[in-house]
Amino acid sequence: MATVDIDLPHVKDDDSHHHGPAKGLGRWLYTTNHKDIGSMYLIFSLCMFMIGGMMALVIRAELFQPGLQLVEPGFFNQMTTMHGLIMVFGAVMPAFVGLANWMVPLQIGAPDMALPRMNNWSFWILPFAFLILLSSLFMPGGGPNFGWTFYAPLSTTYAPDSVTFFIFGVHIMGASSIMGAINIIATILNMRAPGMTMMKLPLFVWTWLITAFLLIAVMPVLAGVVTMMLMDIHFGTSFFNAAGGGDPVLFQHIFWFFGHPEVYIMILPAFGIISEIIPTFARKRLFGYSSMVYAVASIALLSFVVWAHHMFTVGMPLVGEVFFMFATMLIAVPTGVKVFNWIATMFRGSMTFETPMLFALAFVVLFTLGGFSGLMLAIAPADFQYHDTYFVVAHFHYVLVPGAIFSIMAAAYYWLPKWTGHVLNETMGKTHFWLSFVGVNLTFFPMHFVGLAGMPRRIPDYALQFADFNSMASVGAFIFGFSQLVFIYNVVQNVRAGQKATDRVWEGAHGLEWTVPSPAPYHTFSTPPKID
Amino acid sequence: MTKAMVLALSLFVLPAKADWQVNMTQGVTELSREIFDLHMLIFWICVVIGVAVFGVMFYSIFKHRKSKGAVAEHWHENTTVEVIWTVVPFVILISMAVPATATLINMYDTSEADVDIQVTGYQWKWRYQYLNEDIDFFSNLSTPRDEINNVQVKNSNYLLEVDKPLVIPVNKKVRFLITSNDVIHSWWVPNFAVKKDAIPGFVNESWVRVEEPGIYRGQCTELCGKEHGFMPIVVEVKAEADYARWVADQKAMKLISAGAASQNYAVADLIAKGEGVYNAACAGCHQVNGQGMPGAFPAITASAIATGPIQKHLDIVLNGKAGTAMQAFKQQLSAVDLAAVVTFQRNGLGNSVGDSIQPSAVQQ
Amino acid sequence: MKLWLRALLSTMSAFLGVQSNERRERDFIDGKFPVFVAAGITFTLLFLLAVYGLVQFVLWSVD
Amino acid sequence: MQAKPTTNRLVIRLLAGAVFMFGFCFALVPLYDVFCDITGLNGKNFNRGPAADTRVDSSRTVKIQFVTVNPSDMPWEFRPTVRDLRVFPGEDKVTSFYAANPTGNWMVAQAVPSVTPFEAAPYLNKINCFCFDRQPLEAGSDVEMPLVFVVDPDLPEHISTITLSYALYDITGSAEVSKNSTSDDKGPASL
Repeated sequence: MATVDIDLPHVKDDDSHHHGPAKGLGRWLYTTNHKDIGSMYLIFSLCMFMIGGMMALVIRAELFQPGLQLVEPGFFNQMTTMHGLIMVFGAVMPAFVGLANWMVPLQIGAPDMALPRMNNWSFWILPFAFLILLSSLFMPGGGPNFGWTFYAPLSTTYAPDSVTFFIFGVHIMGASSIMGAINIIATILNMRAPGMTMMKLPLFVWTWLITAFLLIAVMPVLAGVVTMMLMDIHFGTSFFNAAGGGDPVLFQHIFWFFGHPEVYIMILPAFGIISEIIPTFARKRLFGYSSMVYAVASIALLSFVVWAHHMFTVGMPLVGEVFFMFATMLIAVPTGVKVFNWIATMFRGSMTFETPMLFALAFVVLFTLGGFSGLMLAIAPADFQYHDTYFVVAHFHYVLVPGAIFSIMAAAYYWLPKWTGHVLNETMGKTHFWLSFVGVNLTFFPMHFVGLAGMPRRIPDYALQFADFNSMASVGAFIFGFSQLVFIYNVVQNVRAGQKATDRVWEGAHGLEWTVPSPAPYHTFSTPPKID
Repeated sequence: MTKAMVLALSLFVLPAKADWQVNMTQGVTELSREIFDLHMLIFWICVVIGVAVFGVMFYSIFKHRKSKGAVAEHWHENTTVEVIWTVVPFVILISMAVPATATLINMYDTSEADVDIQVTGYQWKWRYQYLNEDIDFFSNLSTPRDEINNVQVKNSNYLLEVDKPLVIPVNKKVRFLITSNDVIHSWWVPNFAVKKDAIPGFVNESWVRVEEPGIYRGQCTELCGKEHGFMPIVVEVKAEADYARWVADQKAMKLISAGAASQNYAVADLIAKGEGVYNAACAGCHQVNGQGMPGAFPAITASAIATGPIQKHLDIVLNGKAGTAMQAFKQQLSAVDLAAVVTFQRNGLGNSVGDSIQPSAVQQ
Repeated sequence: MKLWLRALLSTMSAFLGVQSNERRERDFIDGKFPVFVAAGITFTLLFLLAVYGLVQFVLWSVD
Repeated sequence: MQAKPTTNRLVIRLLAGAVFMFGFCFALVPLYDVFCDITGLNGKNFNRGPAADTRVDSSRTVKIQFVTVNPSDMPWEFRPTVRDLRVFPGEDKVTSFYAANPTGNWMVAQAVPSVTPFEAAPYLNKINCFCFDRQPLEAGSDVEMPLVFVVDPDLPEHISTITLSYALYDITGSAEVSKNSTSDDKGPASL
């Protein structure tokens, strides 16, 4: 994550009469500059990552030993639910939108985003959405306690009164994502510099373009299902209430129709980031650029036909189970194959291992590990033993923490010198990497074992045979949690005082963003760059 | 590689001692062994692919480093290689899909069952109704609250023990009709490889044919509220003769408890018995000390109902209160237990109303 | 008609995740965006029907 | 930075796409009912009224089991009078369900049917069922509610047992149910 200092020094840029950033708070409130908005998204995402992380530590602290020590089961459920919601909608997605805001205009030679005012608005409604969500923790009856997947009827008839705040929070987050997606599509399609044809778009831009289409197709479905919940709770309809002719399984189908494309929304931008970083440090062009672009597009389309592999045990006719098993296994091919592209890029390259490359390599290894456990989960009969156990928790944490989070860390270490003009401290970066690497594996690898041994998900207390691996996971969680402070200290310390960054920053770097001075002037590409 | 990973990898094949169990249970039914074999087959395929892929990667990381003078080459596309590394995983997937489909088809076997049991999920307990016989009982967590709150030492079956386990015959096809009373639960016994969601308003079907008598434990696996982690499943598989004797005992006990309801009990006995019933059925929400939880569950101590007219107190225990978490306990507790717990609530937990109620009065 | 066929072909290869560079350049030069969207959606439906047909065949061949 | 005309056109089209998907989400509800009707997903079955063909297949019998579920806030006593029946496919059968209202006030209930195994759901035709409309019961009174059904003869061979379950829900408070209007009006349309 990037922490850009509040009063960035007045930047000399070519036409100096041009007004620089306004002074004081007004600058951040009224900014329509894609760099400021990108920084705000990234700082917001870092704060949410910390809040979500603290909730994770509460969960792991309770699960350190059998028996209820710290929190009472009702509050424990609120922590698991809020941890999920904040990490998914507050840490990962805004971080990717922040990176897109910063890098897409720089990489396609555009002066700014297509709709700057909407860009400002889609950021500024996010803090209020999460204020609404987090404030429900302090309301009588407590915050949302029905899991981040908020299955009905637990989230409708049996929910605490604060569920309406949860619903409005989700509405606003959805609106912010849709506006962000529209902005990115308009920028990429309409504002490329002359000569920057669609064929030459960097892969980060391609993955974000496809992710934006996914967002526009899927966030309204989330808004729809949450509106149906609102109508069930307050206006006496019964979409999900069996008494009035509704069906709780209908909720699960609609939620996961949104849910599976959503997990692709959280990983495709990571594919883009890794495809930018590995070629730079391997000093070799990305292997099979065309295959990557076509595969990412097909993954986006195919992600709409596999949703029910989250529901193998809900009771489906045999035809349904076999169909979704086959479909899920088939789309694992174009997704998994992308790992080979990265390895082929490294093969016979000339590699150096600065911090961004370390995070990228850890992404390739550990994300693939998560992909393997995902493939095991796709086998429907075996899923009857895995479903809703800690094996599933281990799976999605392996694809999300060493997956999405490590790719965001790699992007921060990789592009921060361009944003701030100062290079982060390399030893602190490596310390942060190795602590995070050990922490992530020590936390989530034992979860495979307790999951296979039979420990269900979302329980505040467990039987004695799961005790040892759980205590190991809790120790790992605290290591991983506190190692993020090393990152924050590194950023805060070196944003201004760090060693000056050259324009190219990394020796193997290609791309339009590196032709701009570091730190990137407040207004770049006012006159479109010439692209050979 | 941290100690945990080295240890885990070495133990991964053999299911190790209980507290270091790293792998899925093989289970006691033909289906659970089939699923275990499927799990291990796909696990080993993933390990082989992983070793191959990461081998190439680490070789490249080690060999093609700038510090060792490697100079980057300029090829960046080779369609034939890409086609190969797409078709090979495709073929591997087919080899996985065939046995998986076969197992899945076996699981959807709709042949005639010998025993039909309706499993109903309640908020935070299971109810078992034998459709062929007239047996119907609730199965509550029996781990004492003191063990959960770390006052007492935890016994070996901590959180996996119930007061009345489900009893089924061995080598017989037992069919479960799984449904729910309030929210979605999920009925899972790892040793049977049976897991089915219990959905309110609808019935799901599952079956098992157990090959070895014994006691098998499982847990609710779908988030269902506050006590989701505290509603275990215990199934006792008995030999044919023992099962028949158990069914006869159940029927006999039903008569005895019917008779017991007509006797009169001393108030002191009612209070003593009532405290046990209170801790099992009511302490989950109203807490052991009767203070309840402000904003969520009302207190019993000095409550208007518990100190008011006894008939209203009995009515709310019998029929519950619509729209709140207070359930109807009429079907869940016997007449004797109901009389005992009402009497206890009126004369214990800081209340001393002084009146009591007999089981026979409860039945009107 | 030729453009439509080429769009279908390259969408099929996209579903495999493999595409050659020169075929991609030709697609981007003379290919029209809505044609590719239509090809993509028809291919997803084809994929759906193909897998459904495969499932019916597998289940039919068993009992 | 005024957006260029093509950008405006593109943004409007994208917004229309988002609104379309929002509508699609609500369209999933009726789509789901149609899908359930075809596949018998979740044991729902909507076919009611006399079955088309009347041939009786007396070569095999199918065991029909009756199961009842009382959701937590439903104090009524509710059970099938007959536990299970052996029927020939194609033969009309009658059975009944006993319901009693022990509470002190007038109540209305709605029964929700569910069939398992799901594969059998499209083959169980309910000619007349108490779940078609609301069931009012005076305080303290009880009633036997009829059910007439027939199993479709082309029920797949491998299905030997069908379980028909009813969950009885208290709808006294929810719908605009008044004391005199319940006798003639129909239950919620979709059931």
